[in-house]
Amino acid sequence: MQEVKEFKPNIVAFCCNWCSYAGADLAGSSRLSYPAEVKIIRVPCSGRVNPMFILKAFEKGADGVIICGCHPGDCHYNTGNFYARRRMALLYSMLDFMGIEKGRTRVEWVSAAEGAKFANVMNKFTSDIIELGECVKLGDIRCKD
Amino acid sequence: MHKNNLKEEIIRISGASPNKCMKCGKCSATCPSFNEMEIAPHMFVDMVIKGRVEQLVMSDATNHCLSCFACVERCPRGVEPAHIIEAIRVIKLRQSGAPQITPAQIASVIDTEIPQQALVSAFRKFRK
Amino acid sequence: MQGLEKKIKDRASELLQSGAVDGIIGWEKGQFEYDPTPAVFTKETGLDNLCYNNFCGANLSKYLVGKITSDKKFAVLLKPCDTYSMNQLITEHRVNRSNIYIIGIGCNGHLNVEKIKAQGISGITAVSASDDHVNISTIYGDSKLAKKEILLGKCEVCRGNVHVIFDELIGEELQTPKPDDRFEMVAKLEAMTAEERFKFWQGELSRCIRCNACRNACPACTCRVCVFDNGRSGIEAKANASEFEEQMFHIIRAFHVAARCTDCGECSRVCPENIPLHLLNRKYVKDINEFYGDYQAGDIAEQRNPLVNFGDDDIEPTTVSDKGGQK
Amino acid sequence: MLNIGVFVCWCGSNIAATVDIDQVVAAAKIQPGVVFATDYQYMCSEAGQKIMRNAVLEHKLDGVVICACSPRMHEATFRKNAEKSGLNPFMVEIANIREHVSWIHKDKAVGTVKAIALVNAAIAKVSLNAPLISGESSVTKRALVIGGGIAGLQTALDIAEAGFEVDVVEKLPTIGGNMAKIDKTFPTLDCAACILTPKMVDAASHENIELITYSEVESVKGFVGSFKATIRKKARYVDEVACTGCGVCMAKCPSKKSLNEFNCGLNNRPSVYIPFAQAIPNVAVIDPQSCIKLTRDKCGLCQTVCEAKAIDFTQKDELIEREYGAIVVATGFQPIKVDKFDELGYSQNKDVITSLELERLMNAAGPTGGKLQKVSDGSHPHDIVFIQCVGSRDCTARGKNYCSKICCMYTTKHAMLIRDKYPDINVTVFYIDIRTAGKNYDEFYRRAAEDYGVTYIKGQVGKVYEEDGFLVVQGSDLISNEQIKIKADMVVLAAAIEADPSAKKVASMLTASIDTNNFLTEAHAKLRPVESPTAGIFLSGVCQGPKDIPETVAQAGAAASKVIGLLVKNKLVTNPCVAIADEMLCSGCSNCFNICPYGAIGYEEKLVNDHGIRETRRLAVVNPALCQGCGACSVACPSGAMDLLGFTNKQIMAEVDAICKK
Repeated sequence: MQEVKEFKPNIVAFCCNWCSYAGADLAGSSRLSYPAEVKIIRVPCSGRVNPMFILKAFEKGADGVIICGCHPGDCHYNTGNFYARRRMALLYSMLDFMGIEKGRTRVEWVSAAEGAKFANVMNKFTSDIIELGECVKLGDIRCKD
Repeated sequence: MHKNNLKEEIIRISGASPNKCMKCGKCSATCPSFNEMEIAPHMFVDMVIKGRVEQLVMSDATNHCLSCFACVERCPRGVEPAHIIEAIRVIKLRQSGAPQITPAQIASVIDTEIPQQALVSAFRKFRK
Repeated sequence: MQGLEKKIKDRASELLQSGAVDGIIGWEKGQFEYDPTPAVFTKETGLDNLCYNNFCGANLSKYLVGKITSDKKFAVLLKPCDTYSMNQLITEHRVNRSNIYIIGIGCNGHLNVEKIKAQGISGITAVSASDDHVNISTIYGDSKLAKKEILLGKCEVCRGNVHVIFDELIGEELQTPKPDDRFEMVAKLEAMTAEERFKFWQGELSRCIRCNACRNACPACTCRVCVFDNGRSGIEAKANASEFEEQMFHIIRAFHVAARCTDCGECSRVCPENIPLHLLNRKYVKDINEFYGDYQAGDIAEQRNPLVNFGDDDIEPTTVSDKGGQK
Repeated sequence: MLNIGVFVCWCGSNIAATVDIDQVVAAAKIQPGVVFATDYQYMCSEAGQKIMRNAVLEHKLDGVVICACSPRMHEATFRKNAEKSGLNPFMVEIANIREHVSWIHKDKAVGTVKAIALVNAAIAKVSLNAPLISGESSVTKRALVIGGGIAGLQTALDIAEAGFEVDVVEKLPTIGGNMAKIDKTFPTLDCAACILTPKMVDAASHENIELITYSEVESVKGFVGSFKATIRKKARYVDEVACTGCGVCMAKCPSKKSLNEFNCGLNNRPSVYIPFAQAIPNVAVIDPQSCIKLTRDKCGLCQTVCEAKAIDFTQKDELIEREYGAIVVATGFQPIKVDKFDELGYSQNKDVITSLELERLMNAAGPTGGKLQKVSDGSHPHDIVFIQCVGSRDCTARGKNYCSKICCMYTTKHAMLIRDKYPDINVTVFYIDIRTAGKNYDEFYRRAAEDYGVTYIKGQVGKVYEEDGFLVVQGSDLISNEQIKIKADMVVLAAAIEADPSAKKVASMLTASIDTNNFLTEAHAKLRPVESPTAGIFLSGVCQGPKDIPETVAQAGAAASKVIGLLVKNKLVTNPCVAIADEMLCSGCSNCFNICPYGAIGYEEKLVNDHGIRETRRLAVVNPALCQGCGACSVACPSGAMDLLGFTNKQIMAEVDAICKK
């Protein structure tokens, strides 16, 4: 019988330094566990996240990419997350329009005080991605060769 | 059933969270059957936490709970004592193997003056 | 159309003669009726080759981008839809308005020669069009086609005969085609299942040969150096092991022109593989209208586009990914 | 290629227990560019830092990766250490393998794999780092304090004493805040007015303090050292300078039916009024909601009687623009509304009151002149019951899940004062726990119970109802395990306190973070308790969390000292992680300019030499003194001409690459 290998997704989380990264730190210091597949990249602001980073992550083998920022209105830089909100809404819409699973990308607002929310968000996102399985469509949108 | 299993069973059936209790006594302060119950609502919660659950199952106090849910409504920590009491009743019924009242008996024991809520509450208590 | 061409030539001649402009950007006659190409006319004598016929669909506004640092002044011939692109270029400081003289010219829809050829017509010698019909003379004889069947994609969804910016108008009285619902195809795709959409786009995009024609023709794609050619961007990958650029080009391109695209349709017009690239851009036009209120890039110069703007209670990306954008 | 050194911290057992340190070191060693990797029990200790410094010199390192706790914790420490060893501080990157790995992943194998991935990402990033030099920005030597209660006043006085100018913005017509309403203070029982009003006078007369009352901060722009605030000074309809505070207008005003806010609505006040006798500024204000002149254009009697000609019905709101180097938030608190606790009968019974109302009833300057009497009929009460934790420690929607901290002590104070003044009154207190941590606090509570005969009952109250003209309090007595009923004339509810409703707006305006209870978050719970994570914003008093007067004053002073420490500097070192535009790539499209929240991007017509082509181009230029490094512009730039130093496109993509590598 062939051994079924458990699917371990690769998940990249872009977290803004001021809220969500601190929220992740709080999840850590509160010992709130979330899947180890989630790996965090610190960015100064959710407004720093370029859609290209997300696509690049998928190209390099990510199965899910999540962006976390301050709650709208609470951006450390006043407006960054407002721009991020529009950019990501449009990016997700386009991915969906191309038939790529829309659950692979997500934006969540997590404040520095929401360690528990951070862990919950990551648990939920990971289980969603596990359900979706490996990300292949983006690489196949143009048939290679 | 083993004591610990019984405790977990109560928590599972009730869906209540006894560990959230901060021992303020609001449940017992608000309970209209306090003087009828040998074990008061706050003690139910405490005894579940401490695992003294057999004593609860033995007690007659569960029958005196009116299921008015005032304790659930008022509890500042969301402990839900009445649901614990209800879970213990369920366990009692299961242990006895049969409802304490059968449909045939209803006509003979029913008091026509009884308010509807009390009637529903009584069925909840004696039949599962 | 013949009369209009004459008027344009006369005016161009005047402008060059008087020294009011140093050059005219227009269309030059090709070998056939149906292959005029954009050209810059700097001498009156060259104006004989200036033409304006049923195949002058190309949007000339982008040709000014290369002239931004020039100290010469150019006149440009712009159809109503092209003027939106011009406004957008002005907004983004990609052209020097003071060195541009805009001649708004009338339009009654332009034709797609591929569509004519697809009807089995070849050896075309002359084409004349009315509002509804097109008479095509060929070396094998004449035929008459319904105009609607052979319009350029962008003319099928014509936005009307208003020039949003101009210095003078010639022949603006021409009747532009009655437009179809421009979001019909986008909506049709949206109504498909994700799997069907994926198959659709895989089928279309797999034909892409990365010739960059869409990028080069696009009046919104005016970056001095495209991000895909920028060694510091981290996504350039020319002839490298990575296929990132190849795979993601169209998504990034659509995103970069989002809220700046005037929906001029040049990308699809020039695509040698006939990939309906405009649908990607039009999807964004539709989304932006639905999410942030109606917006038309280039209808007013100097306006802030929705992607460099925001509202306090904008749609959440989560809503978009959960419900496919239904607010 | 850089010479990179990797230092893996055990953090005692914090990291070492769930991450295999040896494996992480071994994995780091084989990464490109890594010439040295080691581990140590506490990298942040002096010994650990020395290991790093020695390695930098010995192995000629020009890039360092520290694998330890969150960069929010010790990034600054290790950057300083790099500087000590001659390395540019921005050549240090931190891999967070504590908060993001060891503390959350119990399985050592799983944790180790993740730690290695994060370390590799940090190595990938640092190999693209470039030395960065910090710039300087100037400091406006003036502070803004938002809130004129005891917290704000103390902070303002301390800053002013150090020689800096301070503006105090108070939203109400007078400074003083909640403390002005209080009768006596625990545990010494000295009168609140006696200790507060001199401070109010000090603040008003201090040459460095400007009190801007009846005003609200409307917007704040800028950043540490140079904030620009717009303050809305609401129309008082009274000329603040001309008004002498004589009070004739108050006496003559025919509209006297407005509830007196200062007395918690226990009595009424006229439409033109001075909030209380010791108000500062001691000038009248007209309530536009009830003034007959302003609502119906009739009356105007006050204008006629005012000898100083101070009444001005045409007055309009005024906007004041000021620049500040630092801002202190001292927005304070309010008691929660207790009408949701309908079992306690606050809305139904006039004799069920809150503790703050009791303060007014017992205050010599209050509506009864300090005579304790029933609100319903003015008669003398014989039995008073206090109920603690009304809304505190309450997870339901009607309460607050935290302990309000001050109620045990003020309830004890009330009980003691009543027993002292009226020995005939029986006082009973229902409590869940008595919390008296504080100098002389428990002694105070014991005195109430032992010497003053206050009855303490451990238990909560289930309901308060009326029977035969009396209130009946039904509660549990958990010690005797009884449900008891007590007859009472008055019931006093110790309502929870909550952040002032203005706090949320203020925090959002200042981009200072706020917790789920609307208390402002401190930069570090232990080490930076009076600073907000946003540079230049400081916290004073209850806006940060419940505290009593001594704690508030102490924190106010601490906040002042932080402000002074900032204002004495002539220059601030700026964050060098700023945006930068590449001249060769910029198209001058203005997308970045439109998006920048700091106005840090401008345009220049600049002569460039692009591969031999010399031409003048319109190019974006970032002012590094204004740029705060959010990076929003770098995404708005389609060509990638705009990038963010310290978080460049390439660096982030390198991290992505390292993390996604399977």
